[in-house]
Amino acid sequence: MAWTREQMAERAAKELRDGFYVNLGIGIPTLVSNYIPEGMSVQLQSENGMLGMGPFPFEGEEDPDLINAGKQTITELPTTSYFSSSDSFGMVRGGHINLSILGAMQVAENGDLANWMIPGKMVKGMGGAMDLVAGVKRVVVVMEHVAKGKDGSEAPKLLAECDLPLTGTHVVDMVITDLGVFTIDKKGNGGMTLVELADGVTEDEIRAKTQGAFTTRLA
Amino acid sequence: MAWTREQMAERAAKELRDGFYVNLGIGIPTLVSNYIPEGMSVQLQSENGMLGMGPFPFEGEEDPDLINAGKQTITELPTTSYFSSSDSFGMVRGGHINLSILGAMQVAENGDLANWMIPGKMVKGMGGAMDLVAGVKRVVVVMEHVAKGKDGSEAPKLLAECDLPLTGTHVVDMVITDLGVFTIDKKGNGGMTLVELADGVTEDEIRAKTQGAFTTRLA
Amino acid sequence: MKKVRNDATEALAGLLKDGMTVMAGGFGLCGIPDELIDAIRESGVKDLTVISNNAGIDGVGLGKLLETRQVAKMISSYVGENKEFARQYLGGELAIEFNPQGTLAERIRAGGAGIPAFFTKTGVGTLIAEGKEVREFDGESYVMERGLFADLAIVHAWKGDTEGNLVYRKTARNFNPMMATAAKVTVAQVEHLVQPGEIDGDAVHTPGIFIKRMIHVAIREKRIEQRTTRTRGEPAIPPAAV
Amino acid sequence: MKKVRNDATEALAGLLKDGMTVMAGGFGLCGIPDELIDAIRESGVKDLTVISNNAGIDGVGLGKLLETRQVAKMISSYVGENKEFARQYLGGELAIEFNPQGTLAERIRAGGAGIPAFFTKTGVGTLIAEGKEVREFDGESYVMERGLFADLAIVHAWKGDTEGNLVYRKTARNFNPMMATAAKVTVAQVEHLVQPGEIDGDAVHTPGIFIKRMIHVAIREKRIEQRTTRTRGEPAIPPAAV
Repeated sequence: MAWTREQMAERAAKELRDGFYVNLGIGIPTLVSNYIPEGMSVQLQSENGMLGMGPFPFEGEEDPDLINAGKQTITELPTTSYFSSSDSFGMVRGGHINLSILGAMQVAENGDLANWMIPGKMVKGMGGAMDLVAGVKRVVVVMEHVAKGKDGSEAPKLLAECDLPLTGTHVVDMVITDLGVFTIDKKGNGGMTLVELADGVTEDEIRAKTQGAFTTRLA
Repeated sequence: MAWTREQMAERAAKELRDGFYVNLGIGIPTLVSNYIPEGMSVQLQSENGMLGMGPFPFEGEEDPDLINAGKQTITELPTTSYFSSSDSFGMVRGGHINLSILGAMQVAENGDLANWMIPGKMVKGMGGAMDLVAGVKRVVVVMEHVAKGKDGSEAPKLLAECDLPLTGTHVVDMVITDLGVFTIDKKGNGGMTLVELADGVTEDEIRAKTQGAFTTRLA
Repeated sequence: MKKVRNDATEALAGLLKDGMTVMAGGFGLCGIPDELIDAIRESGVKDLTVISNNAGIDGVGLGKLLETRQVAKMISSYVGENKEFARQYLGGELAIEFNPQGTLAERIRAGGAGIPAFFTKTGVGTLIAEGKEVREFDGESYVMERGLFADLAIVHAWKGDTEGNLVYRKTARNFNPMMATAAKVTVAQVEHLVQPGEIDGDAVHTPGIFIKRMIHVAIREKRIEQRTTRTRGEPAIPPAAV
Repeated sequence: MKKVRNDATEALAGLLKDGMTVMAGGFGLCGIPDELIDAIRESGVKDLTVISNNAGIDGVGLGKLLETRQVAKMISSYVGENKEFARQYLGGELAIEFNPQGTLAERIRAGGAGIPAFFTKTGVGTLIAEGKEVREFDGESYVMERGLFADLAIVHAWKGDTEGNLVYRKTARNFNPMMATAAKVTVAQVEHLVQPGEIDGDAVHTPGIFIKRMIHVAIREKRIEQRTTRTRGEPAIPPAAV
């Protein structure tokens, strides 16, 4: 049984620590905020210029001046501060954000990440993704283990080398997929290591669906 | 009759224009604020982080959190804004200040300026002087025409080349001394031009006390 | 030296010319100088290079200048929400230079602060670094990026006094403060126009020195791009935090 | 994650070691983190490199660390007001690296913002540019300067909430905001300690993310370096403005 989106988010939430400042990407990473343990102080950064992001507003209370980086209406908290985009990315590049959790199209065994463009398709832009992966201390990717084509084909996303244009090189510390969890020694020579299996998933199944090399060290 | 300090300041004030943002150095330049014409809006910048500097406070109303770049107690105005030193010098370097009026030890005919150190003497530092002369659009120097030694000797300060360590190269647009006014084509080849004489001062007297080359074009 | 003008058209009078570079504040539709954009549209000025994080949506914000084909080039980080944009871009009618969002923000900040170039680790080893100097500092690689400076910047603020001191509101701040510093002329639209002294000097986000002209805009209904809500009584749904 | 500590000694516990680099906010005696400086003095830590625009005056502010010879090197823009400083400097006991004030401010801002180096026109053609790369951009020369990042930054704020969000007062802001961003650990002293929610998010100068520890300091009489006043009824004497 592969993990559901919620279970992947719940697993990612285990990477949070008390006092952390965290940037969450759109999609499954956004769900991580549902699993912040009670009593743990975690402040969410929104790279358009806010620290201390609160939940969605109640209907009728949306404020057009208060949106997150996904352009969704949100709310503020007692801890909230606002700042300019240059201050926001100074915070990001300067290594002040403890953790970034984001989605990916491809991750390579050396920590390279691709998640912003597919050649031949309309390019929408990288937004803040390149800054986040380059600047945030620890980068956790949450994604499906394989990409499913419309014809039912499956293409591996954990690769020896990314073939899509890169968002960053040597940037990913951990990958959480629906099948398991990998760590990556992004700045060293330790490569990729499988450290956890989703319930009922076997190492053989993962090996069959992973193109990149990895060693296994299950807890 | 050479100009007094007050007359030099009054002459410098003629360089002000309505709507100008101006940085005044210590000494005679500070006096310029006394001669801002009625009805003209001139906002003074203090490079420690303030725009819209007001006059000295009344006795007993000094605020230790409100000082200018000379570390003197001052007051605020309705137009006042405060900012960090990095924002302040961003304003300076970015060319947003219209005019800087400051003192000098030496000025060369090409616009070079020396006003921060004398070799062999205790060096106190340049403070914001190098940033101001490099960044402000127009730089006006107000200084005595010659340096008077303790023994009564006189050394010219308007030179072919500065021999003191420089504060900036090709930075001075105008020099106002007690004897007259010079313009300098700081970025071009026009050199230095004598454009005004203090009352009763002759061109010959100025020529005798000026080491740098200049042409004369009196109005 | 009066900075306040009667309307957007008057505020932009004499400032617009074909082929110029314009910075426009805002993130998505949040904090965009919409009345000034409308006046640029009405002026008919064309071949614009527009520096803005996004390109508006169809018929809203910068989307209006795309409809009339007044924009020749965009410098942006993300332009996903605009069909007309996609059509012109894929048809080769519109050029785009993508910048990482933080690099874009820093390039603008640098341009306004007299910094012609700086190094950043963002984009090293990617398409973004191609053709740019890459240099090592303390064992890590960085790419050199240039400052940006425009002919005109248009910004939106919540409050402004007649001296041009501005205060932004919540995430409508975004790119507006840097853009205000990074153009030959900056024009601001403010929702609340007040007299000097009504804004505390410690609360000013953009000092008046950066603002050459300004207008007071009527409070209009602001557009929301992604209306997300939660239901009363249910637990907070994402993005929730402690 | 409690940031508030009982006193300066507790706030600095475990952070001090000989030979470390410390940034200290303030301009002159305005906005200096005096209680944290006192605690550094009491700790006896030595061979410090101190990054601060000025060096205090004799017996006040950083002057206290000079008296006890805890400082090996200063990185400053102006140090004119300190006799003990002059004595140690002329005697070769103290090293100093002078930076133009704007370059110093920008180096600190860069260090905190992940910018390892940038170009500025300040100091081109002077002693300051010697040994540094000078490069032309668009026909003008600029010198390359490096970012600064310290082991510890100590800052003074007027108000702070327990999350570490800070507000500075008037010109006591100066170097404090950049320094707060440019060190492995930043410790703040605040005159008024409040609860989260008591500071408007739009009014925060330094977001709490930058502050690791903080203390509430008693209101003491602040020292004034140059007491300048005018007499009632007389016209404003300099520096007067409209």
